[in-house]
Amino acid sequence: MMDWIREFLGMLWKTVSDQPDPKAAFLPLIPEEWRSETSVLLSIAPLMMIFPALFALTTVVERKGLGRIQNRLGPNRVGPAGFLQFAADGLKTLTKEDIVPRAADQLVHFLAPLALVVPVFLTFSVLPFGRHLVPLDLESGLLFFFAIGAATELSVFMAGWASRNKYSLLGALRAVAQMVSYEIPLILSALTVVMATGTLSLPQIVDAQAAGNGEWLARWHVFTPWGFFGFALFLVAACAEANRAPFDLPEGESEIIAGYYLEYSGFKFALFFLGEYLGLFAACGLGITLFLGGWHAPLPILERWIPSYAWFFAKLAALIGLFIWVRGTLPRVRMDQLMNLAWKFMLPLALVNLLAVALWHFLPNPLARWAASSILLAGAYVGLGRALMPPSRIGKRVYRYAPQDSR
Amino acid sequence: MSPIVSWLWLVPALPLAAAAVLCFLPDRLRRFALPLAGGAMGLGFLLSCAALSEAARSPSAAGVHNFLWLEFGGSPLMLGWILDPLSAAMLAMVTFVGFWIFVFSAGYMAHDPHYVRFFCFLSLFASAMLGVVMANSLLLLFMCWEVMGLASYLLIGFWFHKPSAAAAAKKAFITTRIGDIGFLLGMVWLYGESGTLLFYDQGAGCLETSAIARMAGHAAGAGMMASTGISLLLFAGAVGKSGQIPLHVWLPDAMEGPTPVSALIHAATMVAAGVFLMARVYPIASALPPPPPVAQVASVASAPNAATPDAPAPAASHPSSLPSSSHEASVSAPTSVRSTPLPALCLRVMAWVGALTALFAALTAVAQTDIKRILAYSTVSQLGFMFLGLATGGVAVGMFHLLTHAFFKALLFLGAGSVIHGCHDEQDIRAMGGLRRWMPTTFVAYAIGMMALAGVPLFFSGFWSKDEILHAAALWSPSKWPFIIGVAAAFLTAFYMTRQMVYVYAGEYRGAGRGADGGGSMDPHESPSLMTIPLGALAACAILLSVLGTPVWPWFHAFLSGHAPRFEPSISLGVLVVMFLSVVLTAGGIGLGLSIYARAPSASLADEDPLEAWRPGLWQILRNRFYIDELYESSFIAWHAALGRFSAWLDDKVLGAAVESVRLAALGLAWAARLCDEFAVNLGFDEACDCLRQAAGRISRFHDGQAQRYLRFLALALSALAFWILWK
Amino acid sequence: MNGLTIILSLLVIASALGAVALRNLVHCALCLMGVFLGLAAIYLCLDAQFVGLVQILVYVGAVGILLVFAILLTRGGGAELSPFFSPSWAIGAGAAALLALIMVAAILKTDSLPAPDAGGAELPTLAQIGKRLMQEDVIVLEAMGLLLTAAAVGAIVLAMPEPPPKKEEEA
Amino acid sequence: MTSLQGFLVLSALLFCVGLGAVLTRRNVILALIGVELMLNAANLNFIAFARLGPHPNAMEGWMFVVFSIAVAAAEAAVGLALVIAIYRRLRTAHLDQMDSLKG
Repeated sequence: MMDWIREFLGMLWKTVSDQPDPKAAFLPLIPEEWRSETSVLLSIAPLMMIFPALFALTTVVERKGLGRIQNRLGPNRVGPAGFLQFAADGLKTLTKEDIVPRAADQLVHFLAPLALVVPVFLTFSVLPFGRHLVPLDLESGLLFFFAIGAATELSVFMAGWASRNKYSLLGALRAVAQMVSYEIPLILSALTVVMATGTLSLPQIVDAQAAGNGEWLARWHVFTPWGFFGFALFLVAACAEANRAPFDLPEGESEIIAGYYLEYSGFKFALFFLGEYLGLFAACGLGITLFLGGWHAPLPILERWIPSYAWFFAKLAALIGLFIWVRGTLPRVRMDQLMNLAWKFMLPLALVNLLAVALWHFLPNPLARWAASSILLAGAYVGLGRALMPPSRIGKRVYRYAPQDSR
Repeated sequence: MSPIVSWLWLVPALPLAAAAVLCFLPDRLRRFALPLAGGAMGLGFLLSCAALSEAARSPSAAGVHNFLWLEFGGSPLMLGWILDPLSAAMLAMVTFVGFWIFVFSAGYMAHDPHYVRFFCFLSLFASAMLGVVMANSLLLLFMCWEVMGLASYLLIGFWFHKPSAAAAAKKAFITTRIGDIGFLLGMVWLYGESGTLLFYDQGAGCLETSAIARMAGHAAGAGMMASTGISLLLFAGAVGKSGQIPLHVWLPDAMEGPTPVSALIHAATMVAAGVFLMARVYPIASALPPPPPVAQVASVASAPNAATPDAPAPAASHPSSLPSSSHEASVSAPTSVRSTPLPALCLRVMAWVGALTALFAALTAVAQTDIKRILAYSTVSQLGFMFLGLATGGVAVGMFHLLTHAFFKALLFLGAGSVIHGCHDEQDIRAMGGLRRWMPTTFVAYAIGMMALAGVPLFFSGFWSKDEILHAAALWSPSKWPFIIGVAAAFLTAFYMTRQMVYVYAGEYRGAGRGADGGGSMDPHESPSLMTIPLGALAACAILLSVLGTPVWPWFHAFLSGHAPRFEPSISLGVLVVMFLSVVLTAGGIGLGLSIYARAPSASLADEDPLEAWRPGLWQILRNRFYIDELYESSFIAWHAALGRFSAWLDDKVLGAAVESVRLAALGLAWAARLCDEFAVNLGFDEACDCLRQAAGRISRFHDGQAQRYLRFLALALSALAFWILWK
Repeated sequence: MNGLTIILSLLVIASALGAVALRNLVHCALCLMGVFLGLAAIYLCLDAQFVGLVQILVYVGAVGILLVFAILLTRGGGAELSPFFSPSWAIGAGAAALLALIMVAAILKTDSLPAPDAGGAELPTLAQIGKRLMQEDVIVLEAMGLLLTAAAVGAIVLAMPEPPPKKEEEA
Repeated sequence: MTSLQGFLVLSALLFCVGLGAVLTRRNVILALIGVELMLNAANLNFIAFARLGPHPNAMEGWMFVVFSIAVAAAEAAVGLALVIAIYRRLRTAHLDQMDSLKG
């Protein structure tokens, strides 16, 4: 028993101190037939604990941040400076009545939140959180991520359709259309990294962004023209995939009340909420992995002193902060603007970005490939932007009904 | 080869380019037409002057530039251009006269709605003429010759809305075509004989000694050598182009075109192209067969005065060489080339045709009243003189008259144009009169031209050139008649020109009452300076050119024959005699004219001509141009029409009947086929169709549009198939 | 076939029966998604990682969404009142069952199936599949791209609302 | 029963279930669902033979499935667009009412 405790603590220490293969010493203590299941459980449990906790923390931080942006205080009553607000909210949702409309399709209505949360948790399993913290090192991890992510659309539809409510259905269809549309630029922008690194495995992609021998700066993909563009496209598309402002039309309180989870209450609603935020975290984690060097520090020296997972979570926090900022700043777009942005602007730009990364790959001279891909992308950006800009109708203000000389 | 030769192609190319540009020039840019066309001609003139000086520096060395045009199978077809004294002199003349006529046209045609088109055609013509002049290939010459014919057609018919102009254009085109058939045949024959159409090609050209000797030695039948036949055929082309008897009929009618056209094409350049052609191919035309073996010469030479074309003779082509050889009539020495120098057959034909044309046209001109027609017949007559000179005196004699004539005849035509312009498009000389006071500049220029044409001695170029022709004709051994005819024609020339001068410029203005339907002054007026300046320039040339061809300093002859001119202060007696004779002739002609017409200038339009009063019958004959047109009308054209009618009859009655019978047969067959179709095939087919339709109706019940039913049958069949395959 | 694949197979068959037999079209579509997911899991069990993930991405993410959209656009979302089996459906069902019987019997009876590899042969890696797609089968890949583009354009054209009929046709 | 036979039986049953849907259901979309089931059954055959056949390192089976999935996607897109177009015109999605091609 003492061995168990000692090795378990040792495993924790190895994890925290960024050492290779933390489970190596602990697993032999487990009986043979349970060993693989235990290994899986040991990998899953931290995910199941850390990310919901992060979700809880994020809700409070978001509310407080939005409050600051909107020049008010935000939650400040529960706990120190209101930071225990999430506990109060959680208790509230757990104890609320679970209302199911009489006309609803009971089974589907019940399954929908589960169908959202389970795939979202699955997506975390392929992300490399640290130097040795990869729950599932799949050969085609990126494909796994997108395949599982695509399944969430089905849950949204299920929720909207099973509620037998026209607002729910409209919200669900909007959400599905939006997610299908933005999945394309999302995948295409991620494809640039695949073209550059030649692998679908996320740990290998992270390895490709490590600093070379004697280099002082990491080779994050975001530091290349195509990577910068790809990252920008990825962020916008991820924002839309997660149905966050300014792309939160599916929820659109002012039009369709709350969209597809209008008829959900209590814990099911909390699950939807959780699923959305976890989806956002997963997308951010993928963006970090693909473009921001994963768990690599910007300067290789720093990796020696600060553990790798700290870098990952620092980047994650920064991106979450960015999304909160965006939500507090930008107004919601219209449906046609949303679709135009996806199909007329981001899709062509993502295709041009693929061309740019091909140029980058095939031009040997660093200066030439910088210049070529930068010019290509800037040209495409400016050209597309100009072509899509609606003709300006800004003129002198005209008072149509007020008398002109009302002095 | 000097660089000027390789750039010589620019001379025709510039007007061609100008024509191409003018072709697309809209009418509102008409002010650019003259600068374009005239500029191209002016540049061409400068280039020609450079070429002329180049040729004058070394007259004996012709510069040639040949290039491959295309290949027929294995035989290459070469084109090329040449710079020799002949072409250089012609180039300078054509560009100079052309330039001034272009300037004149700008004034004359100023109010024409198709001004730009006119300049386009003129430039096209100039380009073709220059091409003819500098061609070193008979083929290129022929091509340019035909383009020239086309341009002439277009310009004669420039006012195509006038039926007479359209008819004249057609007549000119068709008549010259008759001659061109001869030209084409001659060219083909020449190609067959010599294997090349290049004139000079470093010893291999068709005008060089080896080819000439071959052609002159090749008998073609009917007692002719090949060279004789070829040159006669080429002469047919020249006759057509230069309006000689019997193909002269188109030239007077061609005066329907605008007057600058008459000046440029039908006086100065194009009609002279025939003369130029014969001058160019003179080596062929004058070629004589090679001497027979010596033994035969003795036997032949024993027959005096036998007109044997076999007799060898030096190419007697220069008047200065004639006096020394002409009177040595019969020599029996067998060793040297001595005999009566009977010229080649072609030259003899040329001499006769030229002389007859000169007299005939001069006679006709006497009785004409249209100012341009008189000049046109005069042109025909002078062209006859040129051929006479060419045949009797050689290239230099004919060409010198060609050049001088070009200048003074262009001057006369332009003067006539000025008069017509000033008299509001009046062409009848009886309706003019007294214009000396109204148009003094034109009068002076016209008078200079008239004196040059009539051969007023010493100061006018026409005197010297015509004098040379008469001199050469006088020394011509085969016959004296061409000389006599030429003398008569020269006399008549002075006479009819005097008549015209008196009618137009003396007396009172008789046209005041005519055509005064519009308002405004109908008085004649002097032409604008745009028209009088060319008159002045050409008049100056008409005088100055005489310097080049006097017997004392025959620069032009020396130039053409390729040796340095030398000063000859002593003039032989024969020359003096002929000169005196021509002075007498000119004085007689002018005096006669003055005595008849100037003593009592006709006062009104209706007055009959004094000659008409004297001999009405003769006058009628002359007035109607010896009824040649009518003769053609009643002979060739009537025969042609009869042939046409016969063909129509054949087509209508014989062939038509055959076609009709075929049609009827086909109709009958079709009727039978229809019967068969309707009563045999259709009934059976209908029956079959009905059966088919009923059967299909029954079958189609299975086809009820229920896709699933089809699929079920398919699935059952699939099951059966699987069963059969797996457990057979 | 181990326990996991047997369970998955039963799940797949059950979902498939649900997909063809349920009254509500949306339920059918959701059952079909179950079939797709189950098959993807079977593919993963058969070491066909790439194909399994592509199966989920394409079938669940794209075809399934298209299906539910089509169902909603043809007013098929509610329970159907009219009979949902076509007339004389028994023949069809009988034919299908007969075929199933024949095929299953044939599969169980045959002895000409190839023997499985004794083990040791390397399974193709993802990189090999990628090279194969991009080098040997690149023509097929391009043709597929062309086909998909044509299908997308064709689908858009087909599903576009028709222009309003002209006046003459109404008259 | 070998494992290959097991998958083949699964594939055959899946195929026949799909066939049954095509043959019996009135709704066009159900027919399309049946077609998808049949395609998936074929895919399963490919995978099973590729993995459990004598040459698991050959890639033909995998390639076939990848392309077959792409073709199925195209088929579904065009097929469903046709369904929508027909529904717009005939106001029905029932196969037995789409019989304007009857003889």
